[in-house]
Amino acid sequence: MARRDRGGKKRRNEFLYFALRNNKLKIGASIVLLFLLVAAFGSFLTDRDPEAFGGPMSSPPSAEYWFGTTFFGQDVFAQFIAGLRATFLVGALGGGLATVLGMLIGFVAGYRGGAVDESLNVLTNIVLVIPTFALLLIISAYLQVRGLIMESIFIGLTAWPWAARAIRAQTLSLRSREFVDMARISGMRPLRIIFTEIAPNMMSYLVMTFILQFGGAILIAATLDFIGLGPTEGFSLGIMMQYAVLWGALPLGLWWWFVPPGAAIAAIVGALYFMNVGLDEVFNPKLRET
Amino acid sequence: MWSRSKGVLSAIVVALLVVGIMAFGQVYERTETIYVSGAAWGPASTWNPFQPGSLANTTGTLGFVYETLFNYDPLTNEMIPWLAESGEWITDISYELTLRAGLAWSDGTPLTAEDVAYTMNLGVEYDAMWFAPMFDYVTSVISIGDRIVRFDFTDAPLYQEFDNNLYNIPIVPKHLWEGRTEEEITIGANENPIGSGAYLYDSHESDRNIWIRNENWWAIDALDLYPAPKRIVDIRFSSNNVALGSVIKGEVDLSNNFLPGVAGLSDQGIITTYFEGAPYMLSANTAVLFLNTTIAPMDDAAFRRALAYAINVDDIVNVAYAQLVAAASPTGLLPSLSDYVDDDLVADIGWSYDPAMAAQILADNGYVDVDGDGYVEAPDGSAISLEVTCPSGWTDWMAAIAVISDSCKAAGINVENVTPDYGAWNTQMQTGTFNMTLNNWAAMSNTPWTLYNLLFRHPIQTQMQSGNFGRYDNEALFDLVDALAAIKTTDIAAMQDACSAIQEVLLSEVPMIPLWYNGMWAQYSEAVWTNWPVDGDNTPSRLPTTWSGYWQLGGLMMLCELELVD
Amino acid sequence: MRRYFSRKLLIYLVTFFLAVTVDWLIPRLMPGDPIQNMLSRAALNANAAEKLYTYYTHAFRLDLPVWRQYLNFWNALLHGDLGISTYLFPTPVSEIIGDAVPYDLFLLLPSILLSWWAGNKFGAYAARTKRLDNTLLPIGYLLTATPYMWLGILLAWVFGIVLGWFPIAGAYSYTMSPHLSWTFVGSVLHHWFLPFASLFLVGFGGWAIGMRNMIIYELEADYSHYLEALGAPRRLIRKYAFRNAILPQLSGLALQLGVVVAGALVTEVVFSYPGIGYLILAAIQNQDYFLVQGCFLFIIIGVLAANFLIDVAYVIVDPRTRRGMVGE
Amino acid sequence: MSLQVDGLTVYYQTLQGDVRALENATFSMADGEIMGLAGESGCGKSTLSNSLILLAPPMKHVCGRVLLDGNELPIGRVEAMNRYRFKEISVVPQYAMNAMNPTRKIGKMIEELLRARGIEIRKILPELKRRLDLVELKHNVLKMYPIELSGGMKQRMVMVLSTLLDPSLLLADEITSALDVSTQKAVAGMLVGFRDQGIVKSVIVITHDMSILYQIADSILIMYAGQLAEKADTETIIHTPRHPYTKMLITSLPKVGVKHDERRLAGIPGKPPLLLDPPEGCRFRERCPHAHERCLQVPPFVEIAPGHHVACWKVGDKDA
Repeated sequence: MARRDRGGKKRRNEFLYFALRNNKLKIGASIVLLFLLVAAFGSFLTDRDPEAFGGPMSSPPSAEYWFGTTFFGQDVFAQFIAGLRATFLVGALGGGLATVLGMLIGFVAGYRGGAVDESLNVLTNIVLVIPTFALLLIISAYLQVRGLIMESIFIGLTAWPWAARAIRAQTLSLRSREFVDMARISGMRPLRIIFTEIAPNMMSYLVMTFILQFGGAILIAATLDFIGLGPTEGFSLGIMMQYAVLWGALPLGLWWWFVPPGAAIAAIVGALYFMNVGLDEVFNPKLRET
Repeated sequence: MWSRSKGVLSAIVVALLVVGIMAFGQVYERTETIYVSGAAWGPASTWNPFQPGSLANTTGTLGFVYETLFNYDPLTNEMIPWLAESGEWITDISYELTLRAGLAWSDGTPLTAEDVAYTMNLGVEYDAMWFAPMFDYVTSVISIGDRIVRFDFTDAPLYQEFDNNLYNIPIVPKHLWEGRTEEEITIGANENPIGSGAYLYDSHESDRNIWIRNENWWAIDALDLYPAPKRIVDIRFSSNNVALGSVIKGEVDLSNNFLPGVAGLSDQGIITTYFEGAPYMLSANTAVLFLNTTIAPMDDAAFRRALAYAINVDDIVNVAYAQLVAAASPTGLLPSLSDYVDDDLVADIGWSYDPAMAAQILADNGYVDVDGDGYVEAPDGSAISLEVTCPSGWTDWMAAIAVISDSCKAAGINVENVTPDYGAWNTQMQTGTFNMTLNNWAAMSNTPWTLYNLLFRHPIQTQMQSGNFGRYDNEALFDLVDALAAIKTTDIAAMQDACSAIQEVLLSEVPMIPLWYNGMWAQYSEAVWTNWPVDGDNTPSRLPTTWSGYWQLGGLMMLCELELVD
Repeated sequence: MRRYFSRKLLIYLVTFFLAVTVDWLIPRLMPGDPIQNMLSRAALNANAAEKLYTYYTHAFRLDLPVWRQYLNFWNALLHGDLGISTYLFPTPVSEIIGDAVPYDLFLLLPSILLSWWAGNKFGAYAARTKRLDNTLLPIGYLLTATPYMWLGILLAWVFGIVLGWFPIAGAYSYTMSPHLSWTFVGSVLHHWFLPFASLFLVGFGGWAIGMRNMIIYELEADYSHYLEALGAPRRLIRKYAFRNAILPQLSGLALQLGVVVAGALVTEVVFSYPGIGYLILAAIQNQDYFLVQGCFLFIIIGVLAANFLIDVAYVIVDPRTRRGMVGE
Repeated sequence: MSLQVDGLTVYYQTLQGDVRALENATFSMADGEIMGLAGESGCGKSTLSNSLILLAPPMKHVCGRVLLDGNELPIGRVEAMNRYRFKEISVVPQYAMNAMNPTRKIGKMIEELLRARGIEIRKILPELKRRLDLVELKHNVLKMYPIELSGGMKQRMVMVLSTLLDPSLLLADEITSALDVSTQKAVAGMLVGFRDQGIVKSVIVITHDMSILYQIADSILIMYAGQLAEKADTETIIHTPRHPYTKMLITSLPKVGVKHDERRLAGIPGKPPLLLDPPEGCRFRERCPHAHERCLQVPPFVEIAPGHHVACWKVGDKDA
């Protein structure tokens, strides 16, 4: 055990060492951070109410309205910030939930094995093959007043399978390691073993899973919102695009209405994925650029 | 193996594509074809003229294929003899109608009084016919010879409704319908319809209906009418984008979609609208804010009145609709029925946007902000928090209820705007589980009775399916509406008196609040066709619309007056 | 190998069964009464509505005890009968879907297969070839991260409206009726291109990235090093690496299907392309649960079938599955 | 002289800087010699063997040359080396268990590999079969996929494949570590067999397991922290080692057969220096009981008796 701890510390330092030198990680992280800051402190940049009318109608970006105004003279920037918040919320909640579910199911299946594993596997594969988006559509149609939280939860509930799969595989490989055996021999309870012995040794993996789920959740939410099955109240980047299209922003040439939200999503999710490659290289020396 | 599986798959694709393609088909001659949009909301599925519900998707079944006895011109407010040459009341309870000579179905069979009688009597036979209730006061419809049809009545005919039916009941060919079962007649799809009208069913795709001119149409000789376009392609656009884009490009000649931003385009002369300036569009129907009078505080006339003053209709007109609509008369009647508006009453007890007045009324009636949250509480001190709803995705209305919520809040009344899905909205409305909601289900009509029949639909039932959703219960008023229904449409004075009586209650009790007139959305491209209906002297003034049920209200005449740009 | 397939089949069957059951429940769980909504469109007088109501409930087989309805549903389903649409009454759902399916295949198959193929080729090519890699990575990630509809909107705006090169709605021009002629086929392709492009691009990015990463793993695998040590030329080593990297990509394809379907769905909405996606949305907006049912069912079946095909393909390329040693 | 290495110096490039994994290695091997290469892990034995056959980044050839049968190997140039790999110099890698492409039939793989090297399988097939018999593998393994073989079978298969073209020098890297004792002996025996039958001229056996070397090696080269410590015939190394490190290594040897891979040598206090920036002079200094100021300079690898080289000032002194 003592040895493993030393190994652990060493790994951590090494991680920091390479993390700070990995450009992919740095670039990705800073982009995500940038948007996060905008979402968090955007309200200091504008005090306009995203829903409020009254601005000049359909006016292009200007010093007054950074992202211009909608067809009704609503401030696109204000909407953008509101949408950004919603986006991060969905990502965190939906992605988080999916990751947690994936972990639980993956760990248990991988660690317990046997019948438990079998049945969980079947479950995973089922949810895996079901075109979950179609399912989401229907569920959303069924809930006639929908909220952001609700949306996130449903996304989380449908997005976990592949995470579960991956984590199960990892657990399987770790489970036979000597330190796990030691723990088992020393009579530790399975759950404790999972969380004190196995989980820490695949932290990198879990982190990366979360990042991917985060991005995935954002995309799904945007899609739902765009076709009008998102939250029935409030704003999101997807809803912005929906309105822009509904109100003829394309033929009227109000590009500032539909470009920012999509660009933001693409940038955030892209940056997240990019971060992931970075992390992958950091954790896995084989992949480092030589 | 990739290439192999790819080969197989692409083979399948091609096969399916070929199957999907019919052997016959052609590219349409632009100068023979008019492209219209805005009527259909879904793929065509039924050509049954008795199915008002689904007909919208096959605009033309009613008016093109099947015709009515009369047409009606809302702009001049006159009934125009159509299949009927004339119709007159022989006595107060007996109406005799003479068909034109030389009418014929598109299959060549002559159209006779037999057909008319047959059609009318379907209402006797089948309750599911929308006009069946007419036979509560119609005792019999019989044909006399080839051209005479006589209607006999009980002693209390509802003249208003009857007239309305005269230009709404489509006449179907007896020889083709006789054999059909009840369900075929009432809800059957009636593919490849055979009628008497100016156009024939040609074909349809999921996103278009195509009609072709009936060269043997009886009216070509009889009325010297000849629709200019040989072919009508009625397109269903999924979104405003596409519709707007297509009109701008001149790919679509007439769009009856609600297109935000048209005001600007019209000013720039990129597209043409009926009026050169605001509201650009004719008014089509009245958007009414129904108030659920069964729940406090909306059971209090004073509070309702305050609301009426509080709502900023100008913002709805200028912001939500960008000037494409006009504010409604508090009486709710369309401009085409302005003869029946009692102007003195309106001046006297009518209302318009006036926050101060709203505040005044609230204060006078004990609605004051007790807890200082910026919103008034009810006289009994209980907090007031209401919701105004419209279906999610109905963008213009969503914008409108946002304005309503804003202006109410500004006036100190806590109203949130909420947008449930259509299903939920509809259920709430019919079961009376809403607070305030928008509705505009009264179609353009020859009589104020149509609107008031919607607003004050009675008796109050658990399910209010088509009107009085706020369940405003006032026997006296209901009697007034029934009285109006029983007045001959020729007796204008009597109608006006009846209307004044109704309006007096409406304006003083404010059971619901007429807010604005939804426009007869219409924007034309002058790229190929011209001589569109526009406001002004010696210009064609017709309803420029393709909406289902409006062809006999002037739409068809518009087609006859169109000219090619040379 | 038999075990492999029987296992897969079991999962598919269970999935199908559950899906169908859920599917059957939908309209019954939906608040509000589909028929009521349908009637309310036509502001009818009470007794007419009442009469119609009885017709419809009968037409939609809703006048039976629930368990019977469930059995009938299965029975009908197995006879390819998906009931009647409310919003397109009285058209049978199966007919409506039948009209839409060709468009989906025409859009999906090429975009899925081509993006997969091109993505893999390109990704493999770019891996470990510095300059390309450095450009591929960011672009690829940006593409996969792009929401389908946004790419669609951009393409529609730039190529459809600003430049006016492509139409942005419908499956073929409104100025013609379907027939076999170059003009028509041309028009079909013309309308097909933009939706195809947006599906293709997003997919391409993903596959390229995926393959790139896979290849790098494989090139670092022991067998690659051994070949190097034995002086095998780069070509051979890469060939092996590619062949092995294809496997995860192939199973990846199966996993991605759901996502692609979702993508196709919104893309069709953006371009008003008359496929299932476009249809299911209309169905939902019009509370046509029977149509929703049908579409969902169709998607399920489609995805399951595709999965199965991919499994077969997998067995063909991966010996391990054939030799009964299944790497689940 | 089959193999002659002089002044070979190889570093690993890392973000922290160069790891000086092999410093100025100079030694030679006679034809037919089986040389054991031993030392703690991280002492540079793998670096040495790798740099003989596949000196690819992050490894960096700093200086020194390698002659095989009299002609110099372009070890620094990855592509140029291909001419010699497999034909002149070959390797049985540590990871023999998964050295073969999992998705190719073994025979097919061999065929493709050979064709890539311009050899038609047909010509060599009989010989290949003979070799299979030699290592007691059925011919049908060629029709199998690697996963269908047991660990030992794979090991032998790889040995056959690696030596198929009768290389002059074979590098056997930890070939026994993954096997159970009995198989170890068999495999070790086969190596000798290959040598005796002239399939390979000479062999370098890299291992932790002195007992194996004792069985099969003619000579043993001991390395410490990237430097050569001592080379002599097996008897000498086992019984009369001269280098203090060798002595400790031998005395601290556990019972025959037990391998002590990662484990530090219990008998020797302290641990090897980090090679990122190693101390000046003899790198064993800090752990050496006899260390003195002279050890601040790198001791030369001198031949103190025929075929017996040692890198230690003390030893040098005695004879001086």
